[in-house]
Amino acid sequence: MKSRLHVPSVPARPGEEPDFSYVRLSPAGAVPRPPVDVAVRDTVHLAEGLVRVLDGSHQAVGPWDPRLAPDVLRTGLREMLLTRIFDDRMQRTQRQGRISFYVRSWGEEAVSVAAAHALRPGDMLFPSYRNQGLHISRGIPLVDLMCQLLSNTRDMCKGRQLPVMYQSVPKRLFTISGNLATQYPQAVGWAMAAAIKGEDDIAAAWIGEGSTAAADFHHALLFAKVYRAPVVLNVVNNQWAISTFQGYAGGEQRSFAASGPGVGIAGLRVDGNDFLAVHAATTWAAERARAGHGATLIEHVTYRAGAHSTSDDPSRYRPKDEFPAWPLGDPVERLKQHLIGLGEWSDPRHAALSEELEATVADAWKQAMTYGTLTDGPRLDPALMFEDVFKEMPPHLEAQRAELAAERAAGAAGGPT
Amino acid sequence: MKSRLHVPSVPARPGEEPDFSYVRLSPAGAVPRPPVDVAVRDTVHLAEGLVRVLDGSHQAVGPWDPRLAPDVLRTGLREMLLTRIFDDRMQRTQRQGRISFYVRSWGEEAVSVAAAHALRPGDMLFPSYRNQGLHISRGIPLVDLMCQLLSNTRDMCKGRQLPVMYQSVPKRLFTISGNLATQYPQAVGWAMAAAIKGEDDIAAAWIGEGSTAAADFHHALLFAKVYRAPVVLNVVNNQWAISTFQGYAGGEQRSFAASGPGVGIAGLRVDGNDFLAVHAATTWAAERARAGHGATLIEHVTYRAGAHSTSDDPSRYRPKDEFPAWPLGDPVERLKQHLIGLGEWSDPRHAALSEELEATVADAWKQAMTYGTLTDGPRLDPALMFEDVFKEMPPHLEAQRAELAAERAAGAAGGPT
Amino acid sequence: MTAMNMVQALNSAMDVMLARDPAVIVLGEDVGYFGGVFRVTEGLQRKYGAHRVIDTPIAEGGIVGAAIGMGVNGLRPVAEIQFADYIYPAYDQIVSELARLRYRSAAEFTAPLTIRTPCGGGIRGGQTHSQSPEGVFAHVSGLKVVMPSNPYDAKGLLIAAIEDDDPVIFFEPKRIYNGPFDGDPEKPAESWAGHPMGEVPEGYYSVPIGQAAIARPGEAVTVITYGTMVHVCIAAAADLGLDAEVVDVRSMVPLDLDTLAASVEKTGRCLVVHEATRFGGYGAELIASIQERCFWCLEAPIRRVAGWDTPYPHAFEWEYFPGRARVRRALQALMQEAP
Amino acid sequence: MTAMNMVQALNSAMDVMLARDPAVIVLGEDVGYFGGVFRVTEGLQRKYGAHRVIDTPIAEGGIVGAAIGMGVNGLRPVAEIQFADYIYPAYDQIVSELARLRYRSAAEFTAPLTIRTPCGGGIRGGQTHSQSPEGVFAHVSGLKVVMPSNPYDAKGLLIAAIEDDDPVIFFEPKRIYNGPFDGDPEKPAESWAGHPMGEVPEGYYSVPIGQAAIARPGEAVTVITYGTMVHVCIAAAADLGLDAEVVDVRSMVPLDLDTLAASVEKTGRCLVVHEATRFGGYGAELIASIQERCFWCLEAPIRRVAGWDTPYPHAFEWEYFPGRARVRRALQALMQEAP
Ligand SMILES: Cc1ncc(C[n+]2csc(CCOP(=O)(O)OP(=O)(O)O)c2C)c(N)n1
Ligand SMILES: Cc1ncc(C[n+]2csc(CCOP(=O)(O)OP(=O)(O)O)c2C)c(N)n1
Ligand SMILES: [Mg+2]
Ligand SMILES: [Mg+2]
Repeated sequence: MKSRLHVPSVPARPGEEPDFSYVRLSPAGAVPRPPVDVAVRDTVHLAEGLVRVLDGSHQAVGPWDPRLAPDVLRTGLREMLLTRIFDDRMQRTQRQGRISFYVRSWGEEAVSVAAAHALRPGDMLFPSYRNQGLHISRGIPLVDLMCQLLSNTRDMCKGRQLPVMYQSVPKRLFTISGNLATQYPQAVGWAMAAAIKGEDDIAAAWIGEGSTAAADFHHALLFAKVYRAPVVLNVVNNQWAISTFQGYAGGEQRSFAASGPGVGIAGLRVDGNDFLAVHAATTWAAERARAGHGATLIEHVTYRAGAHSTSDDPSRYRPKDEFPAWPLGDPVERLKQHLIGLGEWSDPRHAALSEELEATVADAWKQAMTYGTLTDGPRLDPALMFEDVFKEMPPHLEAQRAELAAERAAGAAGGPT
Repeated sequence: MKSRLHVPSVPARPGEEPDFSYVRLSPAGAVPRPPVDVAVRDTVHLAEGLVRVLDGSHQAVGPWDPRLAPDVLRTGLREMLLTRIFDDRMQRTQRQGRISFYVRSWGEEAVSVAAAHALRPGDMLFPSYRNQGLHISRGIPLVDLMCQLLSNTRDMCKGRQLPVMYQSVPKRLFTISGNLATQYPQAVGWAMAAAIKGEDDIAAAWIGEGSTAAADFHHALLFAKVYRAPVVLNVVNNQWAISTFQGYAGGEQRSFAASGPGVGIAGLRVDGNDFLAVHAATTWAAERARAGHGATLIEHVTYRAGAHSTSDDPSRYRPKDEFPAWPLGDPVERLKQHLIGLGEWSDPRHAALSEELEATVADAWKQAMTYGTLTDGPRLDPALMFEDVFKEMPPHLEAQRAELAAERAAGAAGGPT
Repeated sequence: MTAMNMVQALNSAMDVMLARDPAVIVLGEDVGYFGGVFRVTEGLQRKYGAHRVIDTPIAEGGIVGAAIGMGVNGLRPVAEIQFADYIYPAYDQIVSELARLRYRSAAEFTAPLTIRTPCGGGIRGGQTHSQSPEGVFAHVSGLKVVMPSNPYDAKGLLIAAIEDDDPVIFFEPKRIYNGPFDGDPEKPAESWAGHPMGEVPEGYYSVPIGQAAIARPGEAVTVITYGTMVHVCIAAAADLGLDAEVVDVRSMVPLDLDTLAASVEKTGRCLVVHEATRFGGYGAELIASIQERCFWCLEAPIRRVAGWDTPYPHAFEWEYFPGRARVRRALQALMQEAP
Repeated sequence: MTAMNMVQALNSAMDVMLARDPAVIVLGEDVGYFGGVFRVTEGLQRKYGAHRVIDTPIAEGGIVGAAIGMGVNGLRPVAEIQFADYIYPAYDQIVSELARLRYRSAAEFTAPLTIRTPCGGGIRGGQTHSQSPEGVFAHVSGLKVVMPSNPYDAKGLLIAAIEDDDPVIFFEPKRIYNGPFDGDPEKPAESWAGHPMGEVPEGYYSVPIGQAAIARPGEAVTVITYGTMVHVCIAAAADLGLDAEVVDVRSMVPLDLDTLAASVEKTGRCLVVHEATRFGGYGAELIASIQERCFWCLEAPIRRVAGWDTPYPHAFEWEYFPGRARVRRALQALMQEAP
């Protein structure tokens, strides 16, 4: 009895050489840029190709070049670098036991930061847990992010969420869910509401390629198609979903962007480590949405350079040091070299910037710690636990709150509650 | 404040002229037939085109002609006609109050009957509620179907299911669910198991175009793609889902078959009222699956000629008499004319066949009624209600069964229980 | 005041709210042009337009997911799930997202959704058109759960639900859409006209969520129930000439335990009745809460009448349904019970 | 016999069954090459191949849907849902299909699935890694629902579940994967080695589904609980020097009411304890059933200790968790209770 069940192949396992030959590339500038009202079926090849702007020598080429001012590029570089430094610092902090959990976006900074710049401040963002660049680009103070990570007295979520599940109403960053993909149809519904109200703001959402397997991905694409919702739907294909290679999400010999035209919305496959390409693709999709031509599914081809989270050890399932072999490089390095090539940046300026940002992060961390940690006070009042289940507290929760208060009053004497 | 929410247009509402200009047609014979191991991306145009064999003069043309022997065609015609006559009779029976509910497949007979002939007896079928042709072609006795409709003492479901939810283990017809689309991933799982066991049987499943919106549709396609499951996935696009036009399922300027290549499986769009085309497409997909090249999504373009079910009145939401205007005609009539054109059939033979089948159905009905109806005995023992919840009855169900027995014993005296 | 059946009352509630508040929208399968398979949304699309009364794809999870996003963006969606039996594909969005959005975001993001869905049996609908899944929602912190038993409450509670800033799962016992039902399937159908709760104001009013109602005052025994079973229980008590107090829970979450307990403290005996399957059902919570609160007043154990613990069996509907005779037997047994 | 922790015991159960029965397969997210995020399937793919220990897409509904089809085609799938908090996308396939397949098809089609899923809190997992949703499965007719509290039962019950021809939802209290937990988060972690139930045979054996266990015999009061809370309750009773009988439910469906009732009839007092939120939880059914059966023996109302009726709050885990002090307080109050 022999199995003929096909199981997707994984290019390289621990101990083997990294092998990225499966990644279908096209040269920078090779993919045409159609007008934003192009018919969906004419995006099939865009969904299979790879929109790239930066070429091998870090020059911007081709029709997708967004021609951004050097100042914009420098801001983008700064925010990507800040994201990376913030990530590194928080990772180390978790290792030291100061926070319970962390998720880095190492290697994927362009996906978030470039998109944030291509969208308008009024556009509503529905991030996944690996989009800290969105929060940083939108100007959420680092201290606020850190206080969330610490679940301390200034935690924007009042201690209710795991680290990394940030949010901001004024900056239009939707509360992150620990359940994968659920925010995707919500983003589409948000966009439908904008259309119903006749408002110009659009929505944008992000999920990992692994999460495209979830039902909500399908619902989102379908509703976006049916109602032509003004939304930009991003799939961050960083090749891995914890230990599971993207082939198990349907990525074998197929692009994730192809789901767009499959369902009837535009699709774009983009070099996710190319700040300019991500910016250009997002701009195109946002214009398309705002002009009433509907949604675009953008696949950002990138690589998860680090572990899935602080609970994960990728050396168990993939070769160490794959990142240097990743054919699309490092987004920070590529934008830096582009700016240097333009004469708008230099190694010394970069080193100074790094130093400045390290200091910024360190200062923020010091400040955040003064508002408490999970283990050291001050702490949020545990009675907060009973609030916001409903707008007004019903009697059974009032009773439970009283019970806890009595327990804590009594427990001052005894052991743990 | 003006809404810019796009809502799919519906071509004609009650009182308006039927308008089928939205149906994208291609002439019979125009679509090429690639080898069954064709790459998925090379099926994109097949998913957008329309596989047709019978031309305007009912002749079989082009590469998809399955070249079936006249005997096979006559059997197909007979089964389609039997399906239609059975449907009509059961519909009338429901009107007379003998059964509680019925669903006809009027106008869609080819979708089921031709597929049944293209598959092998060992292949496992996962029908929807509108595929009675599968049951008839596989030779389930009409009396058995009727006993199910009557929930009588010979009901194959022991009274547990609504009418139409047939099943057969020996004939490999999976139990039908009242929940839309749930059988789709199950069919894929069945096929995966066949592959795991190294068996050659494949699975085939059917759902309506409206049901492609369900999460299970997406799960099924994805799992079929990832594991290259040997399964034929059929979407019966009969234009309507109760009152909801197919545009609301994503059919606006898009084929449902396109979801196949979108996810990474082959796609075919087929004239569902063309017995030969359905046969050919199913054969192609089954060969592809059996040879280990994976699943195919086949969209059958057809028209729901009747009401959704006996609970529905389509004159509330679409023009009466659309069916005569339907550009793909009537599957029974088309196969009949084809056979006549071949010199293998005639109007008098057809009339005689109709008469014979009417008598067959009438006889079966008489026999079925002797096993009881919902209102007249004999009835199934209500204690059966407690069986098969689990393989062995746990104590709490035994207690409930005893309670009902006591109640019924006592109730002999009193009113309804 | 006009005589309305429950369908008309629910329709009127949405009509009133669509007119009062431009943020209110209605969405669901077949709800638009067609007006819903039970006609509950009849005429609303014609009146308010296809951008406010929206036909949707057959994707319950998508409907709720999109509606949450709409709620976050300032709308007040009223989503219809065609049958409660089809609500499970939306369970994740309801449980993981809708119920917890306010909580996890420290009240910064909220989605004031109402999810209407017809539930319950007695209509020959078989296992996929007869279920009563309120129990699997009532257990989820963050959801309000409501079920009216008459047109007046239906309209008033639906308006309250739409105005509520918390998510409300609104169950509609479809067996009594057109008239009260005393449990006897052989009797000619009754109409709401003439029933005191069939008199419904045409305009705006609301019935507060969180309050039970005394459907029939009495002294001898407390019957706690809701939906269709309110009428069956009143009929069963009448059959026995028993002075039962029938309490209509109406709001399953938040539960008006005070009203329930007051009745049980008065009568000393309590029967809990619902259509939903018995094991682990909502009735278990009623019993648990009441015995915790009223133990010392109880003169007998609290008894339950509920659907048997099987799927809803098409052919045995009237042996399955917790009808009048079953309630009568339980009441008789309960009244006789002594140590 | 070997000392095993619960992870190893569960792994051993699957290992034994994969070896014994070629129809057994394992599937789920990260279960294959990686061996599962909790390492419960470690080494199984290497041993049995990628066609029997299958990594899947992140689609819980798809996993269960496909597994049902596999079950219909003669396999015995053991599906892992990575966290019980992520089981809801599969709720429709579980409730509408898996639970009812045998019934609706008059036992002609069946799918003998086991769905394993880690549940419960106490691991700083926040609201999406800490839930205890057993109640919304126990209410669904047609599902067996099981939760072990120690390695011996874990292996024996998992083997029984895999062999069972009915679907089993198998909850694994992850807080005690590596050692028993008495409710004190400050104490150094204990290991299963040395614990009597940490001694596990290496080969085949099974623990029948449908039987409760007396985790600690006693005469003064009955504590009914399951999973992690078994250990917390034993510790709380010990703190008080109270001769409590701690009953480990183990099998939530079918429920071994006889064992529970016998204990309550003996002690006259009963406390029900679980981590899941209180309102409408599984504990309500325990209370309802026991008061129905044992009313005349009860010397006090049955009390509950459970999770508060809120989502699981990350920062307040130890104020939320029904820990030892809370159980102690409840026991003390219960022992003092008199009219
Ligand atoms: C519904 C659900 N199932 C499973 C998980 C557990 N889980 C958390 S992250 C993750 C992998 C996600 O991978 P991907 O979508 O590719 O995103 P990435 O982490 O690569 O950014 C899984 C399986 C979850 N959070 N939610
Ligand atoms: C999950 C679910 N949602 C809703 C329904 C109610 N319903 C029954 S049939 C139907 C329309 C299905 O349309 P389609 O899939 O196109 O199949 P057709 O009836 O046209 O053959 C609907 C909405 C259901 N049975 N299951
Ligand atoms: Mg990923
Ligand atoms: Mg249809």
